Amino acid sequence: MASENVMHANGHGAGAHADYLDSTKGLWSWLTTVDHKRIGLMYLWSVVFFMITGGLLALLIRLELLTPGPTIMDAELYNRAFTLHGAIMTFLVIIPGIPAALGNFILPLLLGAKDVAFPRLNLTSYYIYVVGALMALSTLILGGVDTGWTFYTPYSSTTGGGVSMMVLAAFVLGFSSIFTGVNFIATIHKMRAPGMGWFELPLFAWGMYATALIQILATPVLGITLLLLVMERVLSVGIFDPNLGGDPVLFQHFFWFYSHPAVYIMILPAMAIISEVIPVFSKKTIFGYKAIAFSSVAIALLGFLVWAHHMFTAGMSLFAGAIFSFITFFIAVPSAIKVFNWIATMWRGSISMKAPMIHAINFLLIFTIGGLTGLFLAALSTDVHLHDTYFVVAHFHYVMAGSNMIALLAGLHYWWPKMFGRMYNERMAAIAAALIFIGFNATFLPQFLMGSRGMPRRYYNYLEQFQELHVLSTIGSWILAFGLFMCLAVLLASLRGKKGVASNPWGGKTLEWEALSPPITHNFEDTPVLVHGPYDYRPQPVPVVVEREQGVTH
Amino acid sequence: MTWFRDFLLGTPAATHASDVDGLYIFITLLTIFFFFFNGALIFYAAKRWKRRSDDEVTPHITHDTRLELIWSLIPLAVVMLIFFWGFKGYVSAWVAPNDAMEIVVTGKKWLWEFEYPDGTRALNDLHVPVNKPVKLIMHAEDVIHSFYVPAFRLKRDVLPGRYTEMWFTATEPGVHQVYCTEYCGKGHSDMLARIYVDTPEEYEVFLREGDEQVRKMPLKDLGKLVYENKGCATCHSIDGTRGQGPTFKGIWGKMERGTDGKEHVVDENYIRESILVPNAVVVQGYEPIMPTFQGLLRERELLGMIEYIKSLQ
Amino acid sequence: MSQSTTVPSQDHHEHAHPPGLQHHFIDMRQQFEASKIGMWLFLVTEVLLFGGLFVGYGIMHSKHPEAFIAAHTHLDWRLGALNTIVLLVSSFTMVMGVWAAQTGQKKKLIGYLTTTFLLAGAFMVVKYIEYSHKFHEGLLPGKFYAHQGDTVPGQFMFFSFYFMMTGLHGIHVLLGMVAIAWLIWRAQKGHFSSQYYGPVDMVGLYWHLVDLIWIYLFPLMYLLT
Amino acid sequence: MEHTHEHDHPITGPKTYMTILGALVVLTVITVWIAQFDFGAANTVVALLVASIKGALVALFFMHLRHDKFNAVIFVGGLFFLGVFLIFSLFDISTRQTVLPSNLKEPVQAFPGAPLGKPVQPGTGMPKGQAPVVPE
Ligand code: HEA
Ligand code: HEA
Ligand code: HEC
Ligand code: CUA
Ligand SMILES: [Cu+2]
Repeated sequence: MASENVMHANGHGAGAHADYLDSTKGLWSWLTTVDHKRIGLMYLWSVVFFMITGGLLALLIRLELLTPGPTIMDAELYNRAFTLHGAIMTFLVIIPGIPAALGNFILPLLLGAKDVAFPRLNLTSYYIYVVGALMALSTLILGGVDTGWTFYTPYSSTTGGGVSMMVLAAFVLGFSSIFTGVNFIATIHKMRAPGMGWFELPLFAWGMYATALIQILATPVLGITLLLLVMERVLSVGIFDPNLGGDPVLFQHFFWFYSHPAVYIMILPAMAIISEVIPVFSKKTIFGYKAIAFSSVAIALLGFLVWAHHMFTAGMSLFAGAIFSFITFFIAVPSAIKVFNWIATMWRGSISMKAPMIHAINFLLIFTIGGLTGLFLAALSTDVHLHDTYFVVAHFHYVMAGSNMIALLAGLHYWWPKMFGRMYNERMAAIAAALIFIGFNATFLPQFLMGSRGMPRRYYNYLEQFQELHVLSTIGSWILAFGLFMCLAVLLASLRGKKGVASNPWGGKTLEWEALSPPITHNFEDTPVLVHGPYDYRPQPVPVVVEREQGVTH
Repeated sequence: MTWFRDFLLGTPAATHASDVDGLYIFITLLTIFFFFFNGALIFYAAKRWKRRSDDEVTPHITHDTRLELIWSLIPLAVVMLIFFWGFKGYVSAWVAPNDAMEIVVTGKKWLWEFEYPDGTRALNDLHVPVNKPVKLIMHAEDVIHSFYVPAFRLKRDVLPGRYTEMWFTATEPGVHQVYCTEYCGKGHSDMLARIYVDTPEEYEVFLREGDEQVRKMPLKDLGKLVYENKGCATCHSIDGTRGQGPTFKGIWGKMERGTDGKEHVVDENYIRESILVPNAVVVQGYEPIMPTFQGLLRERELLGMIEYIKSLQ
Repeated sequence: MSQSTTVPSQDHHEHAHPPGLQHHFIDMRQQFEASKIGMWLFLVTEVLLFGGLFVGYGIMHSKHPEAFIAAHTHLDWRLGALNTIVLLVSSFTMVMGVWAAQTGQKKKLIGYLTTTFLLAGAFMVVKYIEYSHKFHEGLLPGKFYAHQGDTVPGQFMFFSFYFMMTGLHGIHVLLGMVAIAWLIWRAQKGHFSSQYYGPVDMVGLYWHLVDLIWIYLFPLMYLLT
Repeated sequence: MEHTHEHDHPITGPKTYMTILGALVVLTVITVWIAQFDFGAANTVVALLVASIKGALVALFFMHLRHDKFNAVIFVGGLFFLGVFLIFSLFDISTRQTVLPSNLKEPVQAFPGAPLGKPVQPGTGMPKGQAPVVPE
């Protein structure tokens, strides 16, 4: 047996054949674990915690906007609320969400590996995340941050409160993200099961790979940007402050050089999950494997060339605006390819409408709207009208909250039995999914209309004429919240039951379904060797030619 | 289609808006189309090929290059169309015609200040003539703001330390809302202004007598406004301290000795002359640096100034 | 009907588990290559981190060329050149250390590592001299800039960048010294051999990157015209 | 079949390393030497060119990228995106046109004398023909 005479990071080998949840006991064994599955779960619970925190803040924001003028808070509190909401949701929820929580758990299993390439770095990255999260929360005591999550100078370099702390928190969180990215790329390159060539790689791994590329290439620039901002506050270095000869628009270049690619850190993992769920629940080979795989990488790389589409009205030059707009449009093409390939995968399949599939379909519908509304913003003349209105707010909630979060739910429902060895109540899960879909659209569809009619974002107070739409949106947010809490309750309720789900409840063809549910600490009893492609649903799968990859086989 | 446009965007009020609206409606229809198109395909597939038993066999289709090319190239063509359409609108909103009337806009926490070519200033209310190009030259005093007129479909950030420009030709007389759309702190959502698009007749009246605010104001308050807005305050104090020019406090009725050696009593005519022809009499002990305000102050404003100085005893 | 069959992996039975091999890797080579990729990815993040500062420097330089050129005359290019040489030599001794490790020469390895460590220390000493001189003259970043008698305004911005860039670089040198010290300690314990020298190689790469960044800093800061 | 060696490229020896060190030192001297000449706008380019030759030597030999194609791609890729960042940002900044109100004669000079001066407030509403005032 493979694991008999290897050193155990957990200190002993007794639990090697028990599942990873029970192999060792006690809080300490979790806090010091280097098992990617346990780290993944710790990330998952942290992300859920912050999702709820950020979500409750969102509910307060929506409640405040029920009426124009003060409803439940004053302007300063409101500004802090949406800043914290935005910062928590981006830096603490959505960026680590799918890669660090689900990706950590699933990726090594998908590749047939025992762990990620650098398990200790993985744990370090989690603790850096915790430190960053605590720093972000500590701004609550330091007087709050009221800059918006974009920290635009010179407002951010002059306003009071805990701006420096929040900025440093984002800096620290960046390292967590970088380490995850480094780990995933090394893992995908070097830890694949024998026989797994690049085109036998499950598409989830391709998505993670593209995501990791962005994490590595863009995050350091965010780091230095934030450091410069802190320096500006502490030393008045002058780079962003026009009174000292600096250029405030330069900050926006620095910020968006990271933060635009970061939106693809958010959507690529979501797409990665959808690429797994749809073939399994259609019981059919993915349509256009290579197109989907390469489009992920194309989105990641193109994503670096378009950042200034957030700055069309910011006082950029005409030529720069034109170039950035032009390149932005090219990203629509790989996105379109993906959407149509997913639909083609369903075509003539054998479609089973289980909870993960319902979420996946919700994703397809919501992402279509979210993505296409990106075109309004990418086009120069319409963006001039829509920039910094609720249209933008609606656009990014459709892609972030709607697409990413719903894909996370799809993935969570899909892999839940693998992670915990238990099945949730599928009927209730389906009902929750429907509620989420309805609530989501009720919340954010009205915001497109408001924005088109001129309602600016980050507005505490607004004109009477927008109230009806705001009321609609607020009521929608309650339905959405109800659906999400129900969804969480359904999942948690399953944990009270006994373990005992079959190792492959959905009929998946990728390697993680070879492992037990829940998997043992070392994932597989023996190193798996690939014999057919990841989505081969033929009755007699045709064996793939076992490619002898350097460093993988021996 | 106009009801659809008005429902989505509100009625446009500037020449440039039609370009934006056309593109906006095009993409809206595109989005609606693809939402229902994709939705229909998905639901058709889900119904038609619903799983009936667990051992169903599906065809093994890996890809179809022709189909994939179609659904890459069509979106590509569509987005290129959108790009050029958007670019066209952007450029037309970029370069102002040479005869455009120029108004200097200052944004600061949390109000908008407008300065007309004749030097008159106003807070939060801007009067422009209908069907005449107007160019706004904008800058901010503290942080970034953004000047947004939804009815004109226009918006441009207002930056500290630099000027940005925006121009329009208003087509609809009436009042149009202006918002600040770059987050600027506590008063961000109250940093509103209004653009009054005047018919030629209304604009005549405005030019002669100032806006409503000015017309209705008591003379003394108007004087104070002039004092604060026209730069008098940079040289003259109202509390007795000596600046680049003499203070206004207590000068009414006083005798002033000019550099010509003569004494002059500070009365209506003296003040009027000092403002319009400052170098006629230069007060002893001061440099002749006061600029003339000939043509920059309306008659009523001069009267207001006199009243104001009278009140500073 | 599964994606895989499993083969019992026999390598662990065939030969003793090599020292330094972590449990989740199949063999030394996989471990080495994985950590090498990881290291290079990390170096890329370092390049982009410093790169952000270089971009900021470049843009501000292009906006205020006179101020930057006037300010750089306060730096002593001779000290900068000295430090360049010191770092270059330390890079050389480092790579010799890697070579010694590859060829299993423990004594030489320790010797080269120690030399590298000392050269790094020398670099910091020179930096200390430079910094204390600047502090003395009031050539400080941002609002602390207090140098008297400038004719060209705005020189504080050059020093903002000077301190941020050389400061960040200095921190990297210090971290490198810690890493090298750790290598010396492990080498003394006999951890490394021609079979297992990954850590030496990794620290080496890091150290060369620190050198590489300085190669760009030197002309940009000290030799502006 | 098994690899106990971590490396199977030829090991570069001390001789090569010595040569490279020599070259690096010479190039450093050259950097200092050419800094005396004024090539006008090309100054920075020349300095960066020499630095890049040095950098390439370090990367290729000391960091063994010569034998390590894959990691060389990673590294060069990183540099590529850094270049994108620099060039696109500079492009915007160098193509912005200056907008000035016609009643302001002088461009807004936003640079205070160092150390920290009072910020210049552009266009504080002076009548036509007046330069902006620096409020004390
Ligand atoms: C997950 C995150 C995510 C994703 C995936 C996207 C995707 C896209 N975004 Fe979005 N965006 C954000 C998150 C995201 N965005 C955020 C957070 C902001 C605001 C930040 C802030 O200011 O606070 C923002 C803002 C933003 C702006 C700036 C708006 C402004 O402030 O003025 C722009 C402008 O170009 C833009 C464009 C796009 C485009 C073109 C895409 C494309 O990638 C979309 C491509 C997808 C499709 C096109 C749909 C699928 C295709 C089909 C169904 C086929 C049919 C298609 C065609 C015929 C073309 N986004
Ligand atoms: C991931 C990103 C994300 C997500 C998910 C959300 C979710 C929501 N957001 Fe937010 N939002 C942002 C990112 C996000 N937002 C950003 C970046 C900004 C800009 C900030 C700025 O301007 O600086 C913003 C701004 C913003 C505004 C604009 C404020 C303004 O401009 O004045 C509004 C207003 O309606 C809003 C509302 C909401 C609502 C109602 C939700 C709802 O979807 C929330 C629903 C969630 C809950 C009610 C919690 C319940 C959750 C659970 C129980 C967990 C379930 C988990 C499992 C089952 C695993 N958000
Ligand atoms: C650039 C500085 C400057 C500005 C701006 C300025 N003044 Fe003066 N003003 C002076 C100086 C200097 C004097 C004294 C010399 C003189 O009489 O010319 C003066 C004198 C006067 C006097 C005569 C006072 C006396 O004691 O005799 C009046 C009245 C006056 N200014 C009104 C105004 C008004 C009204 C404005 C604004 C609309 C204004 N000034 C703007 C510099 C200025
Ligand atoms: Cu001014 Cu917002
Ligand atoms: Cu973007």
